[in-house]
Amino acid sequence: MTVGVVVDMMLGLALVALSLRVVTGGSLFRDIVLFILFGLLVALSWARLGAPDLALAEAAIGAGLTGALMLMAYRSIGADTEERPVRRRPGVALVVAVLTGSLVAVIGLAALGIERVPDAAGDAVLEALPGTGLGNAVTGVLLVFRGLDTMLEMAVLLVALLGAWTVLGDARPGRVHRVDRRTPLVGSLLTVVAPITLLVAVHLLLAGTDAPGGAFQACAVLTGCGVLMVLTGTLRPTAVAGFATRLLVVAGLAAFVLVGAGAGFVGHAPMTLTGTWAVYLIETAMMLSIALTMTLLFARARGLRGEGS
Amino acid sequence: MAPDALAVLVFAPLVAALAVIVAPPRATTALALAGIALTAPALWVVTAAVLGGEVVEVALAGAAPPLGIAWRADGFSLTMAWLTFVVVAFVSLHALASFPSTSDAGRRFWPMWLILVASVYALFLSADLFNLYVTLELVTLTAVAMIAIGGAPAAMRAAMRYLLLGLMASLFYLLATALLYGQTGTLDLYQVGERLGEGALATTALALMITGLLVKSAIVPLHVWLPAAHGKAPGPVSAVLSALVVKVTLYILIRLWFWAGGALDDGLAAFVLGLLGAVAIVYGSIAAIVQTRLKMLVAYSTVAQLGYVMLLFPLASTAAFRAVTFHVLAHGVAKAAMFLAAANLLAALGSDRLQRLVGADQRYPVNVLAFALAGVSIMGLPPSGGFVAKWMLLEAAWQSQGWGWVAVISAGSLLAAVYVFRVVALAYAQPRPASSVRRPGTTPRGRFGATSVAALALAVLAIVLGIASAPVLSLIDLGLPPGMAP
Amino acid sequence: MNGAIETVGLVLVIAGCVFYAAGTIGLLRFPDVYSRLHALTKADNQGLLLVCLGLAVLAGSVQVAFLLIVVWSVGLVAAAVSAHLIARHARHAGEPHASRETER
Amino acid sequence: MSTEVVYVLAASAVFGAGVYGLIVANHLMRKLLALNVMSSAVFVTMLTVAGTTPEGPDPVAQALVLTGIVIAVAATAFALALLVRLVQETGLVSLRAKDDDGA
Repeated sequence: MTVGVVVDMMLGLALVALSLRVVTGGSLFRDIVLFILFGLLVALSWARLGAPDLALAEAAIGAGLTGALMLMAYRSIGADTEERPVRRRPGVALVVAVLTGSLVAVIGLAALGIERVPDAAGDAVLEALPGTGLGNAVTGVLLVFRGLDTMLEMAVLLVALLGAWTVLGDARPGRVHRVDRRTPLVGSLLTVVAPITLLVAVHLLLAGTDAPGGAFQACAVLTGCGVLMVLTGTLRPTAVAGFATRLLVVAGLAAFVLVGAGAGFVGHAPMTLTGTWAVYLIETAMMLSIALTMTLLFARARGLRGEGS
Repeated sequence: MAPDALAVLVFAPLVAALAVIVAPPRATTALALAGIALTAPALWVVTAAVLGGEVVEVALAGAAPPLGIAWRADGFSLTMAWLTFVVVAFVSLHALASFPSTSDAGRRFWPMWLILVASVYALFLSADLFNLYVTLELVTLTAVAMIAIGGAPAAMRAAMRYLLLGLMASLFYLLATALLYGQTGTLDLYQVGERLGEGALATTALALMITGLLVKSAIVPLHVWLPAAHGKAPGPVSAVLSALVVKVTLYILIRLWFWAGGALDDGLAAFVLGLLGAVAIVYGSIAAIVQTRLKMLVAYSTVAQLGYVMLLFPLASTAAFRAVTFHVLAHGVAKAAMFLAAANLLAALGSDRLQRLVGADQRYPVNVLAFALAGVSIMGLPPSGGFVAKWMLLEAAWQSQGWGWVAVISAGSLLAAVYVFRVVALAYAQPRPASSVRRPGTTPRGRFGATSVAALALAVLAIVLGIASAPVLSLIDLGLPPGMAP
Repeated sequence: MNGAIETVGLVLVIAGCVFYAAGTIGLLRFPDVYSRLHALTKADNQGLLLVCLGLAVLAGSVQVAFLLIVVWSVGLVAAAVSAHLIARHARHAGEPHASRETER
Repeated sequence: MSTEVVYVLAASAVFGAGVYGLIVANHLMRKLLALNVMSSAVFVTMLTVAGTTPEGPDPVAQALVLTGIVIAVAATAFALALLVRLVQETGLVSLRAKDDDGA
């Protein structure tokens, strides 16, 4: 047994312990924080499994964004809604849980033992990748080979925002619990961090074609900046979705649709990206759309306006 | 030509959705109708090609499976696509009146409606396990959001329950997808079918997947979310939920079972699924009979009618496949009509308590007629589409000497007659003199107009489907599972 | 030569881990929010610095060393701001102060 | 014992924990936490059982997981919005409190 496997075991045990704590614990606030920690450990697992793209995405989106959304919702529903104790007879649930858990373990282990299929999709991707001009196989799958999935995923994000707008009803945008800006640190943090995040986001986006990174990791960084700006009051939520907001929210999906459907008109199969320009166009539009969508979902707002305006 | 038409089916509603979001509200009606109408000629082109004997197929981005995703249309998926078009077209007419595009509710409704249409088409064209997961999530999220559109607490509770169960079901499905991919190295359903050997691993993965699909299809005992969700949603949304949204998972289930389910070919699993269907038929019908509210009654009727689809698994014959596919069509059209009529009556009477229906035929004859005609099909009386479906199903059960299934099918029709007649009898009952005075909250709305016409048109179509079943059946024959001959 | 550099790097990393351990013990054992923050921010930042230095020595590349310094300074900024906000919030919320309580 | 085995075992235990939490928890937000925990387990399983190519984990599985993570966040965000509105309207944080057929 190598040192690496020992680290894996500790990580695995921590994951199990944290997940148990998160689903059964008594204090919701603390368990949300523990859930964020859980997400960060999952990100470490991705790194251990050799998937840096996923580690980046998990840390920023899975742990960071989900956690921020959860904490925000927790604040909105108020501390007086602390849950009642769990149901009296968890016996059945325990049996179901143990059964499903062992089921997954048994079939998971069995699946590990199977010899790799010679022409698995993953190998086909590596073979076909040079033809796309991309160096990062994951980006290749996301944008070229399985672009339909990614396009529909953008639709899922759009629907989540439209759905949130629907259940928001006619209510004023949720009151965002803002950080007190009179503290000198927060203001200067923003002036330092905002340009850096922009730089990092663009770097991730461009790097994503050949190295770990891409639109999803970049958008997560931008969203972080957006969330910070909402929290500090630099951006204020509004109740109306202006034209620019609506345009930017659909931009990612629209870019995909235009390129994907347009390919049909010029004699290619639908969803064919006819050049590197298409990759950059779609990735940039996706990054902006996702970042704005997520920031709006965080602020539970239909639009955002600057502090002064 | 035909492969490009497949793209139009998905892209036309999607582009319309994006345009509706960005454009000013007054353009919404035109854009939405254009997006939906454009799919009709596309469907026609694809149908012509399929009737010509080919399977229309396009590898997206030129990457054929296992590398990428392919869209594929055979008789089965095309039948479902036509159901989608018919239901969506008429329900959209209703929604034009119930969700005017300039109202707040309308502005929220139309983009999601169009995305739902696009994702249902995309689902029926796709046979890629992961792509199906994405489209399923899209369908579920839009459906949940549209249930909550009215903002009533009861509707939002129903939406929340549906969402939680739906997400859980998706995870089961996704876990199974992961295992199947690990085993076969492909996500294409047909290739999975070819490569997946028999064995405990394959069986378990498929069982996980089927469990997830059963939850989303609301098959008893996993139906708990359906009645409230379908009963509390706004009229057009209820209609499309019952007519289409629960069918998409059944479609995947049938595809999976008959095209890739070699590992499940042991009779017991099929029998269990059939048994669930039988329980659903009896339980759903009885629950519908005891309801006191019209929309809840219709919702429980859906629980019962979905049970018939499950009988396909134990019967597993060409006759049963034709019957069940036709049943999905007939039920979809009739149930959409029923929900629209019920919603119109609810809007007109201010309540959908069954007692309030007394004498409704005199004030709202069109809607009551629509409900009654749709009821004829749901009960399976001739000459409706429901009759043809149930008759064929009975024949299939008879041929395979499944006497138990025969009994269940007959009992289901009798029980359906009870709940349908209960409503119809009340509506046509002579009102007592006192109640002929218009009650407060009773508005003349819904007497005529687009909403009633949409309900009636769908109901008439449910009847016509029975008279003109031959062309539909010939289309279904072009999508039979491997190993079944017409 | 190589061995010596490796030793230096390892010693730095291990020293960093000791600081981390001290910070964690402080987090668990100290009586109130303020002293816990004190333990976390001071000890952990020192630990991070030592680990980064150790890794930079081990990596033996200027670029990596530079990146590690960037990591450390970003960590420093994050720790400073978050500790400041937590302490400020705790004070406004009237979080008790262990030492004062014992004085009473 | 290899790295993959460790993570498959951990993921299955985490999945079980998620199922348990989903059934037992009263608070809707805790149910959402449980769902998110479950989805992490599914993602880890997905990557590990897909196997590895000469250039690291199966790129298709990586892409699927990435898509899955974003979909999970989107669904969670929508569910939270629905939850907040539900609490504002009814003051309840669980679905068990009363019968759905009422009103």
